[in-house]
Amino acid sequence: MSWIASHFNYVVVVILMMAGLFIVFSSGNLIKRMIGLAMFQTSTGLFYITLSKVSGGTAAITLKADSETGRALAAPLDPAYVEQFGVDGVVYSNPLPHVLILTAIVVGVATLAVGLAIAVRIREAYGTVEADEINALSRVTAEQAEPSP
Amino acid sequence: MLVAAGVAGLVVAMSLMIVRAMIGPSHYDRILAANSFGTKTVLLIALMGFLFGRPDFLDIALVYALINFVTTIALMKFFRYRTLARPLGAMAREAGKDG
Amino acid sequence: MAEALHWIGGALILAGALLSILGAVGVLRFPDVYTRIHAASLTDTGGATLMLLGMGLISPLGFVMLKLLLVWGFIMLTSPAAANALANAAFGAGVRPRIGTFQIMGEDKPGGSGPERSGEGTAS
Amino acid sequence: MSGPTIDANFALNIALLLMLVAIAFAVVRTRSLLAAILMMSVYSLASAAWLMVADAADVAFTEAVVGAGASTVILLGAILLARGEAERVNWKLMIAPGALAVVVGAVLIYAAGGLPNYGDPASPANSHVGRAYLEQTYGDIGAPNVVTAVLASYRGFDTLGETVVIFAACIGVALMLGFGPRATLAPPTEIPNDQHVVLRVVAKLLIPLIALFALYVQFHGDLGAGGGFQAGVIMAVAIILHALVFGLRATMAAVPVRLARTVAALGVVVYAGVGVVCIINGGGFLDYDYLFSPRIEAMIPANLLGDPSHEHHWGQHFGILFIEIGVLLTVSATIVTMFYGFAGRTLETIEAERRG
Repeated sequence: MSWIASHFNYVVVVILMMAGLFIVFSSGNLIKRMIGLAMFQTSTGLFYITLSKVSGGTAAITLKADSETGRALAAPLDPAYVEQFGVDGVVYSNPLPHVLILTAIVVGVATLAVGLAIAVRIREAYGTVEADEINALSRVTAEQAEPSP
Repeated sequence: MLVAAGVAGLVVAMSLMIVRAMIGPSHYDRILAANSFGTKTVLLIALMGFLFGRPDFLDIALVYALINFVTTIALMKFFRYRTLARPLGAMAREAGKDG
Repeated sequence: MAEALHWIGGALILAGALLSILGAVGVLRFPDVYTRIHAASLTDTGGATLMLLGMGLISPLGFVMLKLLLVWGFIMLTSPAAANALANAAFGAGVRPRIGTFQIMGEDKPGGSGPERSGEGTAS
Repeated sequence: MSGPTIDANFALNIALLLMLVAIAFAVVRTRSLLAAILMMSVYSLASAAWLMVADAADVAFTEAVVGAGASTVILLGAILLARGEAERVNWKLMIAPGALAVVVGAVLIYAAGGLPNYGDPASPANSHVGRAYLEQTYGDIGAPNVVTAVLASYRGFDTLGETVVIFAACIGVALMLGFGPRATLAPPTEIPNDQHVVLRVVAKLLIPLIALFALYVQFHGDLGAGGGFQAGVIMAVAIILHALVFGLRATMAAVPVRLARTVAALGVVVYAGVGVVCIINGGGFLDYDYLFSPRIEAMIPANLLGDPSHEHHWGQHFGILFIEIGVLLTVSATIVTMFYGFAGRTLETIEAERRG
């Protein structure tokens, strides 16, 4: 397999991550920024799951030893490969990154909601969710509070 | 073999749906594309179970069929009524009276 | 017997996939929202029925079959309902059909009303 | 290593990733926030399909319910309150972030050359601890779903932390949006009186089915894909569907705001309580082998799960079950509270709260 084929997933992960980063940096809209952060976070998940994939593997829900499904899964694979990397005759993908990303996704939506709640409160206080307008407004209020000498 | 061809066909259909979701032009077109994309994803996940020899993952296809509906309703309601809180349909009138 | 069922199931799956592609082409090429909804919702339910029937033929009996039946039931329930709600909302928001003469209930504008508001279909 | 299934898997992997890239560019390009949110929901669907290709069934499940369901609804609620219009675009301000993204991306892609090939079974990540979990879980715990076993038992302490984080987010959103003076925004004046009979009938049929399915996912979690996180979000989505179709006021009568907040806290208490019971019975915190005292464990019939020959670890079985219930309670109540916070930040909610 050529480099681009075997590392294609990483390239895509980086592209998605940079797309998220670009949205966060370029957009002044706080809600669009949160969308960018969400995309950034998903790309991290993609990266972990890419690392956990084992070719010819199956999801880490173990089958009973010598089951019919297990034999069918191992049939197209090289027996030596299954012997070396399989468990009870079936090759599984690595479950550990799945665990980490599973919880990260749910925590991600929770933190997304907190960020959006802050954006909503900012909208209520300043009347806008555009970062540059908020900056201008808070500068005005600061000058009013402390009149320059 | 035929299952693999079916999967390929679904992927093509999904790509076309993405194009429609991108070009719009109205938001209703986009919702339609998203909803149809979701239905095709349900079928794709179900088929992938058969293609890769683990058909017991149909639960995920099942949950998609349900969630997709909720998302479509939320989007539709948002675009049409600009609220997520009001009831739909005949109850709207009553809510309007005392609310 | 099992071999024959496998082939029939595969053929049904392929037919469903082709129907899905046709629907997607329709969604891409048809001129306005309503015709697109028509294309999408018909081929979604039709394609899903064919594909799930095909999967049912190649699947082992039992729990998998039951789940396929449930998926089918949910798609048949939700997809038309969503299409209906979408068309209803689009019509209520003032998106007018583009093809042919169409008389809108209560209004009597003669002739094709044209794409009055095919842009942002939001109610004011 | 190649073969028909592996090639098909790889081709699907590439196709779905390209789809993700296309959607991501659409999100970057679009100026309308609404279109961006819609594309994010499509993005979630596509990435969940990709997760299935990469064998992450449980993660695909979570991404499906969270990404496509919960987060779309919460984002919609947020732009409703922020009255988010299409954002303004100033091309000059995009040059610096664009250049930064390109440079950082190039560096990262260069660095990715040192990472193992896709699907490498002998990579460091896949050979040590991951493999040990696969080999030992069934003997240690007796649950076929290794992901749930690792999540709830081996890494139970970590998952408790995640649950507390979710609960903290629930408190945060409730504090920011749930109490105090409501939005100064006037609610939309004109609500069109569409009938939507079909929608209401279908929703009435679907809501109990979704709730039932959530319970199936919950209690099936250690046998197949599923668990407390997924079930919690599905349960919350059922409640959200009710609110979308029948109105927030009707939903708040069925699931009051206070109940949702209490249940969110209760879930954490259930989870931590299981850990404390384990300490009382002489084990460590969340060491489920000590969940039952020997006398109670002897009372559990050996054929409870229909397989008397296999040596069962009842403490592990029930420990996972109990903490998953805690997770279910916290996650579902949190998502519902968040939805109430965003969707209900109008005059309606405060009335309902006053009355309740």
